[in-house]
Amino acid sequence: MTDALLTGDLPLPPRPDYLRHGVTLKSWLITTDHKRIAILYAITITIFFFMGGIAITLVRLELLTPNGWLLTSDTYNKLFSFHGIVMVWFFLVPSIPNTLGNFLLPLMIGAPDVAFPRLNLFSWYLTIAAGVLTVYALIAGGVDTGWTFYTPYSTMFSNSHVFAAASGVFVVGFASIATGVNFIATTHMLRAPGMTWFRLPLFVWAIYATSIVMVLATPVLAISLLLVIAERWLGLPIFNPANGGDPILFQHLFWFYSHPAVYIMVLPAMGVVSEIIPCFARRRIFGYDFMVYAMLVIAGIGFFVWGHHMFVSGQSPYANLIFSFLSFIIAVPSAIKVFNWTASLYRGQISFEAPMLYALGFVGLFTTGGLSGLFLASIPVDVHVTDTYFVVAHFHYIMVGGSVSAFFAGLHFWWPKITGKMYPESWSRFAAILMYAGFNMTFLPQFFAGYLGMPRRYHTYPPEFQIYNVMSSSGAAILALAYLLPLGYLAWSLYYGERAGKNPWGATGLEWTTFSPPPPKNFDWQPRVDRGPYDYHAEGQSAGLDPPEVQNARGVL
Amino acid sequence: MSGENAAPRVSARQLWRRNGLIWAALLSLLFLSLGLAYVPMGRMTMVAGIVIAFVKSSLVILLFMELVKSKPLVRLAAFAGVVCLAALFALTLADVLTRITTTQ
Amino acid sequence: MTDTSGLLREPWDNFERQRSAGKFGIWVFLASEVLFFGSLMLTYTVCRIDHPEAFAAAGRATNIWYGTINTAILLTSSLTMAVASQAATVGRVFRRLVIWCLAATASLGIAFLVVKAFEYKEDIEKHLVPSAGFALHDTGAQLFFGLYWLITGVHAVHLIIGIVLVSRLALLGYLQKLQIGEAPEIEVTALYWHLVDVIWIFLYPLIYLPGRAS
Amino acid sequence: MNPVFSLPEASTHAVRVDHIFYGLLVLTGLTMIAVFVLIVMLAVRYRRGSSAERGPLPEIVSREFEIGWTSATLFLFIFLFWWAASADLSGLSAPANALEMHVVAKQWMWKTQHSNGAREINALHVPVDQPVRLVMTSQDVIHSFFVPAFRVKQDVLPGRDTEIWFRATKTGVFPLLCAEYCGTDHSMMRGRIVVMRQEDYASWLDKQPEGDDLAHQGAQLFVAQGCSGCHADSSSVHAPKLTGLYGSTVQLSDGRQVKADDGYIRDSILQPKREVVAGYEPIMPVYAGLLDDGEVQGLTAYIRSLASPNRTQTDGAAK
Repeated sequence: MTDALLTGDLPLPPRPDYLRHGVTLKSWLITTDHKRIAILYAITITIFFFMGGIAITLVRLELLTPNGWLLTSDTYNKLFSFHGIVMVWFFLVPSIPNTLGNFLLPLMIGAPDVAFPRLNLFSWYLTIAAGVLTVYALIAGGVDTGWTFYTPYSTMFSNSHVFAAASGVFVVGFASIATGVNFIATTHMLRAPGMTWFRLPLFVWAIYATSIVMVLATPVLAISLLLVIAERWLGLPIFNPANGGDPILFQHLFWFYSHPAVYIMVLPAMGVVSEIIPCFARRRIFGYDFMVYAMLVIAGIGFFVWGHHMFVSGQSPYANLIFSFLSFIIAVPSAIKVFNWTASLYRGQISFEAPMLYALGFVGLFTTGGLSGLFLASIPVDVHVTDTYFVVAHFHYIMVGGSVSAFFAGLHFWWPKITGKMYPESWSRFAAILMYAGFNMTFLPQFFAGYLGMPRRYHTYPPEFQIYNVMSSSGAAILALAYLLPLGYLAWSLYYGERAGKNPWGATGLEWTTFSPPPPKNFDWQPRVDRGPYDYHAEGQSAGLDPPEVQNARGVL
Repeated sequence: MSGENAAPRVSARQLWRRNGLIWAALLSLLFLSLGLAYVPMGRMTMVAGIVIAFVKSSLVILLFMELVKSKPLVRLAAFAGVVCLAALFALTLADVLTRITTTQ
Repeated sequence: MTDTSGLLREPWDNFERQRSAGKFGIWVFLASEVLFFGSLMLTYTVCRIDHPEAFAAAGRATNIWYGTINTAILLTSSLTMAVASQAATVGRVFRRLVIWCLAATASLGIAFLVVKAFEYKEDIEKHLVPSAGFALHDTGAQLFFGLYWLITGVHAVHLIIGIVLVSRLALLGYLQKLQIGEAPEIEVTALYWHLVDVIWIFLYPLIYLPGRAS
Repeated sequence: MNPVFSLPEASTHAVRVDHIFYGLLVLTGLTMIAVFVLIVMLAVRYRRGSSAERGPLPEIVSREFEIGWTSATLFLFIFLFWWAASADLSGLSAPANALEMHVVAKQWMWKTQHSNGAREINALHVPVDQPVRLVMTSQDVIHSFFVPAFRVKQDVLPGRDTEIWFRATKTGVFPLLCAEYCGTDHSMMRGRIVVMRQEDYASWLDKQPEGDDLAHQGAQLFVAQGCSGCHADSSSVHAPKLTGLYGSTVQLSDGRQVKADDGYIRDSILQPKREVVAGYEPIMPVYAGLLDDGEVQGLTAYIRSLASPNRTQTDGAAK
């Protein structure tokens, strides 16, 4: 084989890529190809994203006036519950790991597929089954417990379809565990020769850390919901205070999962951004090993901070102190990451294509959201702002501002690899800027409303908060447009987009060495790795504009 | 890996003897914990039951499941689960055991 | 060398590596299961801290003989499972032994369920199902039995899954469709089976032993 | 004072919380500006093709930077923890002279009761500059008692008492909100806290309809529920006598010693077998499910009044 062939400049014999390798619906439904499963997931979560989006659109419309004009209280409660349940478990948790992660993890480590391909497909079917249950709960009349399913409301007082919704989440939990097991085994067992742990791209590290959290936290969620189901459906008293049960225990079990779940959502986002910033700044990531440790520490300590959701729940004040302390500690690695992304820009050759704009947007929103987290870790301040719109704003900054921006960043960045087509650049830049602006317009006012004392989950509210809600709702309209735009122009690019080469960004990483779109087995040759990630320039140098190989040669000489 | 014609590394007898011993230990521990449950020792009765359960499960995990012979990676996986569970217990009980029902 | 190419699956190119990935994967899953049952036991622990006397009284109301016999049955099934798994890794020479041990394991699992069914029947007759006519009057005793039914039920579901998996392997082995000696399924299934046993080892003192001394 | 853009600081606690809040606001604001300015500056200066200097990186290697800002943030956050936690601890327990009032939450209303038995719905009148301690419980689901102007919030739980205290510093009417989602009309579960001058509060309380004093209600329940059959001083049944019980230390049959406080009395009524007094048989029937939370509070108040007549006198002094 010649060098030209190795780098793929000469045409290989015609061979269908993964998208055209079998075109029937059946070939998609029984596929074990991780790339096709990623596409299946992408379609699924897009549908759920818009379902959750429609629900919250109605909620935001309703909140335009203080006394309600569109919905009854029950409908309102069911809509925000559905929004929360769908967005958390059927969009955010699977979003980056199951689409981009599924697609890229094997490519990035130079493997032909994930370790257990059939399990991977099974996990998708579980997600679908769970989604059907949850949507059934909506169609049958909805569930009104909020996404948190707090007892004893969910077990004894709610007259809605708690059973269907809780079972839906219970089942999707197992999909999550299956995916986590699969990714952990893949990362350990299928790395290409030479791909040592400290040559892994940060995205792989992020997916790995996320998988650990999925595997160890999700079973506790499953149990907390199983207990709700058992108490509600089988009549077994567990949390019922009349039988001596402890409703707060449910909150412990629930938040043991649901706090780390935030890291399930945000760690992969950090991974995506850590790929994109070096590529468009043409710089090695600043402090690679610290970035790795920071992610592992976040995943680890993430298990010990759940009690900060319960400062006013009647939890013991001593436990409050422990959880407050640990919550402050976990802010350290998050701060490190922000500093490192910023420092990676230093002496770069920065260009501002859409992925970079989305990624920088992520850094901005994540910083804002993360800093507002310091207020919530301080017990006295948290007591005042918890269960108000301050908290709503805080977690939307992290989970929506952060994770969804990063998801779009990654989607644009790897779109040429996934589809073989380029997206339209100016539309995408416009959407990225619009999304950032719309997001801040929506959620910044909520910090103020929350501090001034507007509780969350309020169908009607004291009229003095109207100004903030009107601002928020108008921002949401812009945000909705910014979310719809990519749907349109990305679909357009599938048919009319420019053909993408192997490596349109001049990025490092194994996924860029194979074809776009990749062949069914990812690589036509066995990839070998002999250098670290983000090799955009020689060690100790600043960014240059030459392709990585050239710069590297110069550094060595 | 041994082939079809190669002599097996262990005989069936050895297999039964080694595992049978573990089994005998497990059963004696079972009867020990049954007996101890009837000895009034206050809170220690419960503690004894749990400690014996730990010993029994260690036998099963280490020997039947061959964790002692497993790769460090596998041991790490098992360890991670146990550590995480310990955190769940420790921090939840940190609340439950120190709750102040009333302040004066 | 024995031929393992028939056992090689996508995406592996090396059988040993595929095998150790399977083993590692199941261990990761078992770690997840530890948290699954662990959080049930945490629920039990918290309720028991709140109601020590009621839990003692409720523990006394369980049938210790069924519980002890079932524990012995499961421990024995772990023995046969361990022998099956270890014999299978030694090689094909133990094919008969492996099949017999698998069959014995599955039968012991079924025996456990039969005993459990008798126990459930007795519990129902003694009004130990939490409801209006519940037999015990201490506050908290209903919590004990709520958890009792739930935990033993979830454990039984796990055991049924185990029985299905083990019987399938025994059958495939009997029909010569399983390359005993190389097939990683036996090892992996054995690990799962042992964990279900370990869970029960903890449930035994939690459910059957409280309150016996007083 | 426009309530749209500022929130009154109407309690001593509010001032403390706002100190921390504004401290954090300044700190996080500065950090955010620093990060944003840095990103924008770097992005502009090192845009592709700009003439900014590149070349070999300066000698200071990344490791020193990393260790530097890791430890800086770590120490900063530990300081923040200490600051917030010490404020939290200092406000944890109510002063001994606090007025005790009772709150019962239910879907979807707040029922409050003053020490002399006067009741209110969705409102609570309190005197200014006087610590007030609320003992709260719920009849159904979890609610949360939230007074933004006081910066206080506490979940109200079924089957358990939770407490909160505050010392109002401004007179006026402040919103009371339910902050824990509790079902259909959660957002309608709102009320008013009316802070009055102390003498106004006293006269207001006087004008309230002759609500039975909580302790008197308790005394009636004590007879009506059959408690007096065993626990009255004149009773011949071997049961613990209650005079002087409240606040004393009780020896239990399992060897433990507990203080007879509200929680103990509540548990002893609802779940008598949990903590049996040494020297007595566990013969008392379980009252869980037979008494509602208001009745338990009444009985507790009655038992407390048996402890030291002086104490109830001071509580009822306003009357």
